[in-house]
Amino acid sequence: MTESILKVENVSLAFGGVKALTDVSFEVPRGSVFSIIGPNGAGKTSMLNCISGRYQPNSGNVIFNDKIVTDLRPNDRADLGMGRTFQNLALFGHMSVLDNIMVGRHHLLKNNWLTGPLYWASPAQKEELAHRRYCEEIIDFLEISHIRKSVAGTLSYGLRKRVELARAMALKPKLILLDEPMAGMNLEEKEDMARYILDLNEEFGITVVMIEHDMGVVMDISHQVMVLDFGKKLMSGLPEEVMADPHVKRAYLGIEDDDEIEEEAVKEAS
Amino acid sequence: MSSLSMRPCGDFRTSYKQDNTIFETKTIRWVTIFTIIALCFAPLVVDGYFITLLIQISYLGIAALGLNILVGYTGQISLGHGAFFGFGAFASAWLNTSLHIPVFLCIPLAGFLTMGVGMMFGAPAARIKGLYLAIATLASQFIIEDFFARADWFSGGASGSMAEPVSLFGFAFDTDQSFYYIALFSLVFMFIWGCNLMRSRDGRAFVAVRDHYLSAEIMGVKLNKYRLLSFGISSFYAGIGGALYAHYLGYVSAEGFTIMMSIQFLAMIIIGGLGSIKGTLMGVIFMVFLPEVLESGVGVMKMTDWGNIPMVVDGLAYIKEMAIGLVIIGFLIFEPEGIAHRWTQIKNYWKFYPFAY
Amino acid sequence: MNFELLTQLVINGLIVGLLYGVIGMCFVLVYKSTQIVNFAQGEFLLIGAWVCWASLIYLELPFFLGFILSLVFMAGFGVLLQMVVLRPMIGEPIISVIMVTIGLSIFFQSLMKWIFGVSPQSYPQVFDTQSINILGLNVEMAYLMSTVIALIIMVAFYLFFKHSKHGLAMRATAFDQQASQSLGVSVKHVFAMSWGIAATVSATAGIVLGMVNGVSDSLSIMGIKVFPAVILGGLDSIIGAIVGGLIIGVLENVAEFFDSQYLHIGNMYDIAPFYVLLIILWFKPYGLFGTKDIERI
Amino acid sequence: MSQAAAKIQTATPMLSVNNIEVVYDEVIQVLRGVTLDVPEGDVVTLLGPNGAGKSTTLKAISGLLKSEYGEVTKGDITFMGERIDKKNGEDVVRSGLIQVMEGRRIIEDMTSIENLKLGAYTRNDSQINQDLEMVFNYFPRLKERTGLAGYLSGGEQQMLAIGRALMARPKMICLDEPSMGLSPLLVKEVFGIIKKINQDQGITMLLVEQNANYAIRAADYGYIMESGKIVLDGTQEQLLSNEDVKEFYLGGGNEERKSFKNLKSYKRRKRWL
Amino acid sequence: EDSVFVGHLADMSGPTAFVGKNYANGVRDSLAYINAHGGIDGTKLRSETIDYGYKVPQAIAAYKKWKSREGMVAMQGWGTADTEALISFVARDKTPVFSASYSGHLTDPTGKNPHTKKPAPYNFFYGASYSDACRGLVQWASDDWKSKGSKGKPKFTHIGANHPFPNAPKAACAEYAEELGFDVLQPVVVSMKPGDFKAQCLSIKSSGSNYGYVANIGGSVLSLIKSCDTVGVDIQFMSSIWGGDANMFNAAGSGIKDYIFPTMTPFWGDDVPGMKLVHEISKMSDKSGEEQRVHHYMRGVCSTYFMKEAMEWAKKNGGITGENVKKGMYVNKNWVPKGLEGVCLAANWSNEDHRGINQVNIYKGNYENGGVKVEKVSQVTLERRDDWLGY
Ligand SMILES: Nc1ncnc2c1ncn2[C@@H]1O[C@H](COP(=O)(O)OP(=O)(O)OP(=O)(O)O)[C@@H](O)[C@H]1O
Ligand SMILES: Nc1ncnc2c1ncn2[C@@H]1O[C@H](COP(=O)(O)OP(=O)(O)OP(=O)(O)O)[C@@H](O)[C@H]1O
Ligand SMILES: [Mg+2]
Ligand SMILES: [Mg+2]
Repeated sequence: MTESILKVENVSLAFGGVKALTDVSFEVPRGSVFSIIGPNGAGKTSMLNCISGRYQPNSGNVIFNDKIVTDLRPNDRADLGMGRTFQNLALFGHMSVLDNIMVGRHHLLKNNWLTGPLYWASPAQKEELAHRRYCEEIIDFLEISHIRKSVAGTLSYGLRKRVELARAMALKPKLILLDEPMAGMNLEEKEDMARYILDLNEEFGITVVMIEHDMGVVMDISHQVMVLDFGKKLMSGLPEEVMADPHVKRAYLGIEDDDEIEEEAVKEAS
Repeated sequence: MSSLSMRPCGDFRTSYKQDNTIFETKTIRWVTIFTIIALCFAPLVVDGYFITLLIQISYLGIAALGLNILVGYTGQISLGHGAFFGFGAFASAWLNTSLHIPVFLCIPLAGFLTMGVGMMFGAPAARIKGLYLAIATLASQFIIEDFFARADWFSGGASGSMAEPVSLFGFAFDTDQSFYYIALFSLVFMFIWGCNLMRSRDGRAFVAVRDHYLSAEIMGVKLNKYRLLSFGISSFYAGIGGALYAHYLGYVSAEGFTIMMSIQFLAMIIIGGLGSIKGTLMGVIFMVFLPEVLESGVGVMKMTDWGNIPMVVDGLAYIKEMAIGLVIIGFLIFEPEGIAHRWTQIKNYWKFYPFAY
Repeated sequence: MNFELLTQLVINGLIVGLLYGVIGMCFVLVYKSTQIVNFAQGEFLLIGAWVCWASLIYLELPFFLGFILSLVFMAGFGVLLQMVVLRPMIGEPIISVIMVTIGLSIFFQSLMKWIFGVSPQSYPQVFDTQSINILGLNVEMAYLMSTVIALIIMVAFYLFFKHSKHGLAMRATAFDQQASQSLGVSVKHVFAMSWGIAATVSATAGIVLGMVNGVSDSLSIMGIKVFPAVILGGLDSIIGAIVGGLIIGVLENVAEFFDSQYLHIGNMYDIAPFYVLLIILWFKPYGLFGTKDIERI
Repeated sequence: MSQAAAKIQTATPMLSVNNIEVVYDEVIQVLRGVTLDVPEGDVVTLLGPNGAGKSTTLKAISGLLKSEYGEVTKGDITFMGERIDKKNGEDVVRSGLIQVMEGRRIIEDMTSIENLKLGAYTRNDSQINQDLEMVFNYFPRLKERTGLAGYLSGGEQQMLAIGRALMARPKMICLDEPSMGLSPLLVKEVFGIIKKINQDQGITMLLVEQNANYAIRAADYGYIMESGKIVLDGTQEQLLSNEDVKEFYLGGGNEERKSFKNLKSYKRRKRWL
Repeated sequence: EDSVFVGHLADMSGPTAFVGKNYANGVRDSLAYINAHGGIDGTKLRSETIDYGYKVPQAIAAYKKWKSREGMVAMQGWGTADTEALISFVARDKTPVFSASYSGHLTDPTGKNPHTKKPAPYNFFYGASYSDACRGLVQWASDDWKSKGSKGKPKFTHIGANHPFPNAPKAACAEYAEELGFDVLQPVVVSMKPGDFKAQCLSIKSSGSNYGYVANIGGSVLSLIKSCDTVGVDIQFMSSIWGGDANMFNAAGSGIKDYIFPTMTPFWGDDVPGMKLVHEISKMSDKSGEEQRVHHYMRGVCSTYFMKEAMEWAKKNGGITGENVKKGMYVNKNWVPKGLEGVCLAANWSNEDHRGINQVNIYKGNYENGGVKVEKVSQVTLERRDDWLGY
């Protein structure tokens, strides 16, 4: 077993004329928090889509847990232990929060359209309840027990993001991909979210790949940062290294002067 | 789309099992059980006409529930449900007359046969979405209808085919009163099946596919499998409903299963409430009683002065039809989310009473 | 092979297909601006045809006057219908709205029967020569008239959608009503306009059909017959509707050719379009010209 | 233009929301008496945690509740002396108030230019092309992306949404979380542009934001909302110096900025309610 | 008994309303007239007309309602779909049904013919079955061919939708046509709904068919005639019993050229003794007496009057029950209801053979200066062949 849980090799992706990704390679060490940053339209979400199977890269490979998954359907990757959240919320709007999370258990459940409806007369009930129990643990962990039965579509933005995270966790993933988990949150909520991410990383041992624009968060909780710009990998390294890079500062953070960094970083953090 | 979960005070659940029941509250559960028991005694109390309507509600209700699983829960519109209903009817009759399988076995078998056909015609669902799919199912409606008229070996072609009454241990359910129990049992069974389906794994997958198929796939749901499966299950229900219809009438003719029937099924579930099991039943009851109620309305009208104006007398038939159209329109204008939704709102209202919110 | 018959059938297909295209366009128009599949489309044809018939028979107007009058009437009718019935449905689930159009179709179907009876009726003779000969095939004058009208309508539609702000507004409303509203687009006006136009154009088609085949309540079946055409072309493409119409028209006729000459299955004329529809959709899930849904996440 | 911007605030504010209550679906009450004023030419910000009802307030103002089964059940809203709480969304736009909705809501199957032109729907003048240029001046990168708007990246879509609102030449814009999902550079840019638009054109702004730091600094006045009620309001200086705001919205407070890394506590923090 | 109940199913708004309305008026007026003139020897007929719009479930519901609430003794029915659906119910409930569906297999009460799927002991109708009517037309065509001195084998084509009603006589008629020396061509399918049928007309034209049996009704027939007229098809059309009447002719106008159609009653203006009564009956719904009824109306009247006389017999022989009414149908031979002489053809029902009428009058319609003129061209009496019973 190698150290890296996810390896992306020379991935390129183009939509018609738009080159979303050009020859990007990187590795994500097992058990780390890996952040992808970059200006809007740099191809970050496209990168996650390639990893989770929404998009097929035009060339290159995605290797997950030493297995080449480039040609697998997204649902097969979920079976292998890959969970994710989405930039533009993608909850099941008319389902209750609990059911949303239970969908995350889908690939672990055994009952089907014949045994499920027999419910009492088959192992389905027992199984459903056992998994329900697991979901409740996630609900407790993310502190959303009060909205357990609410319809997901009517929740406020921040809560929906949290439910998305819960749903992704229910997959029992080894790797979780988070697309801007803190967008649209205020400081307090960001703090909560950061705590959940750290906990799921440290306590559950889930590797995290995260796209985030909040530099404070990125700096504080990630082990490694990769910068994408115009579909190309600009650099990757420790958070401090990346932040110190003049190109990153100019093209992404919009800081011209060295002295300002500290000051700005503080401000960005909120 | 109420975001509140509302339960009466004092109803605390202490286990997940209690929290996972079909019925929201104990009261509802008991009311349902009581209603079913009461329905068992119906033939003793009400007349044959009413029993016919109840039988109609049963077979149409089963088929409509299937359509609701497809349209309401999985989000794929089908305009071919009437044809699948017909297929079930013919299939059951055919199984019985040519293979001599006992009727009570033919009915579920016809369900599975129809399921196969449904999946065949649902196969494009793997690639086609939304209204394109809806029209593809319209194509299946016409193709199957044509098949009925043509396939003499299967449907008896133009002259139709006969269907024996259901018999079990030598007892023939050939009167309305006895067939009623078959219908009621099937209805209850299929609805419980539906309820359980929707609260277990595959049912959730259907809803997930409907609400957001992209993220459903990423959550591990096999998209194509479920798109197809929901066609299968919906046709299965249609097949069962159709088979009951066949053995009730004793005769199946190719004429009845037109696009109008498909539309009628759609009307039932939309009026009842998409994605609601109890709504399905309400919608079916509504659509079955509507023409009957209007017919009595016509009867009453004939007795008044209005009944003597030639223009009106001549037009009664049309006025009745127009009223059906109008009721559907009016209903949807005032209750676009169906009866089930209004029902929930009324319930919520009383829970908060006398406080408005 | 009987080439003469085949040619005649193909020409016939093209001519009838153009008419399908025109009806299909109305579908597309309503769909493009309101996302509604209009099941009452056939009734629009029917009402148009009856109104024109009545104006010729009862009011004894000259044909072209009656024709224009019917179109004006239908424009008003479309707008009114939208105001009374479809406006309250703005923002409701699409499927409920579709169901409402089904309700409308039931309602108007019966209303027309009540007013005009159930017997088919013929239009008085409009053209001096009822039909002319094209390449050995007799074609009704009314069809030629409809071809001309169809072409004019098509060009007008194209310009409208491409260049007017109302065209933009219609497309925007179809995509996201709330967002369009937030930009000041009056969803009501957009709806009224598209229903008005659709009703008018459908009426044209209805009148042409009435002249050729007579008017009767089952004329409204055309509303369903054009589904394959519309889907084949792509639900949201005007050009697609035309091409789809032509294809279906020719297809029906060619199917009839092979059926009568070789296959002897019967009914291929009616059924073949549906088989072909399924096959084409399999390879082109959005029809020939329809735009793909955006699947971004 | 800048003259207009400098105009002294009139006694009656441009927009005033007076003690409104909003109920969804006839049973779910979200706003419980919200009152706020937006003076002409000002930037006013509305802050608050998720689910407080900020977006709902904006939708109530711009008449967009109806399509979500929401309703203003109590109170009134006046814009430039006119009641607008019973008006339709499109009429509100015509009277000069436009909203940039949460989540951008661009028309994905139209091109960027078409989206912008759609913004000018309510106008009948001939200066639309000129204004297109103006928008491209503010957001140069939009000019390069000529394809379908659905394929734009999140940030680009946000710019498009703001630009589209500008195309209506409004007197006032309500912005719902304009910085959401934008890169730091862009956040800065967007707030810069907002400020610039406000100063150049004198357009009044009501800004709902999570990014309190920027929002308060960009605003003249601010409101803080929790659970459907306004719990605190004040001028920029007042808010910036308020200890609670500092701690819960700006981060830091008196001490050093906390690192996200060390947040291990599960303490429930203070609420105003 | 003070009164008995007769149910009346009608299609006045559905797909067959074009003719359904005329027939229904005939039945309804007759029922009213009978009641107004003493009922069944003093027993009133209660009745209700339900327009079921050709929807089977509604027809069944109506039937059950009448059966359980009104104790219906006999029913006047309508179309193929509902009549077929009710066969087993009415047999079980012993309720005679007088339908306007003339499918051949309804004439076999005992299921003797191998083609009969299910015996229909309680089904009656006034008229020659679809198959018999078509056989009559073919017989005429055969004579016509010979009388014109044409050479070779005449060609015959069945033209109609692929549906139970148009298909009902298809096989039987083709068999007989072959027997008579016709070259039976592939049937041509045209939809029941009107449309542009030029394609089908072109293939009829190219097939060179001489005689075409038009099996559809209403707008569809109209379209067919117009389309074929346009492309210049030279074929002798012969319609089913429902396919030719004044309404259709008025609508088709100049398209009607030597259009052959069968009838089983005379026309409104014909001078026959029984027509006086029909005119009286018509006044039940048309006080002015001005309305000109088409011949479907007369069949409705006949159907009701045969039932009436059977009931009269039943009343004298044990009371008006379904079973007795059925027996009453078998009593008379060469039976013509009183007062309707010359209107209803002489009928013979027996408990083995429900082919009440075996005679077809054949008429020809022609468009002449602004109207359609009809003339009788032949009268065919069909053999009661055993192999034709129920087929
Ligand atoms: N399905 C698609 N079709 C066409 N173009 C696409 C598609 N998906 C993404 N793009 C284009 O690829 C580029 C990268 O998009 P992507 O969404 O990956 O950016 P991003 O880095 O996530 O930006 P943001 O931070 O704004 O979310 C953009 O220019 C976008 O327009
Ligand atoms: N259409 C709706 N139906 C029912 N409840 C709704 C609806 N829209 C919003 N709500 C509820 O109203 C409350 C306030 O929602 P709103 O979107 O206004 O919050 P917000 O302050 O904008 O939050 P965020 O910062 O997360 O965007 C939430 O609790 C939400 O669940
Ligand atoms: Mg992104
Ligand atoms: Mg919000």
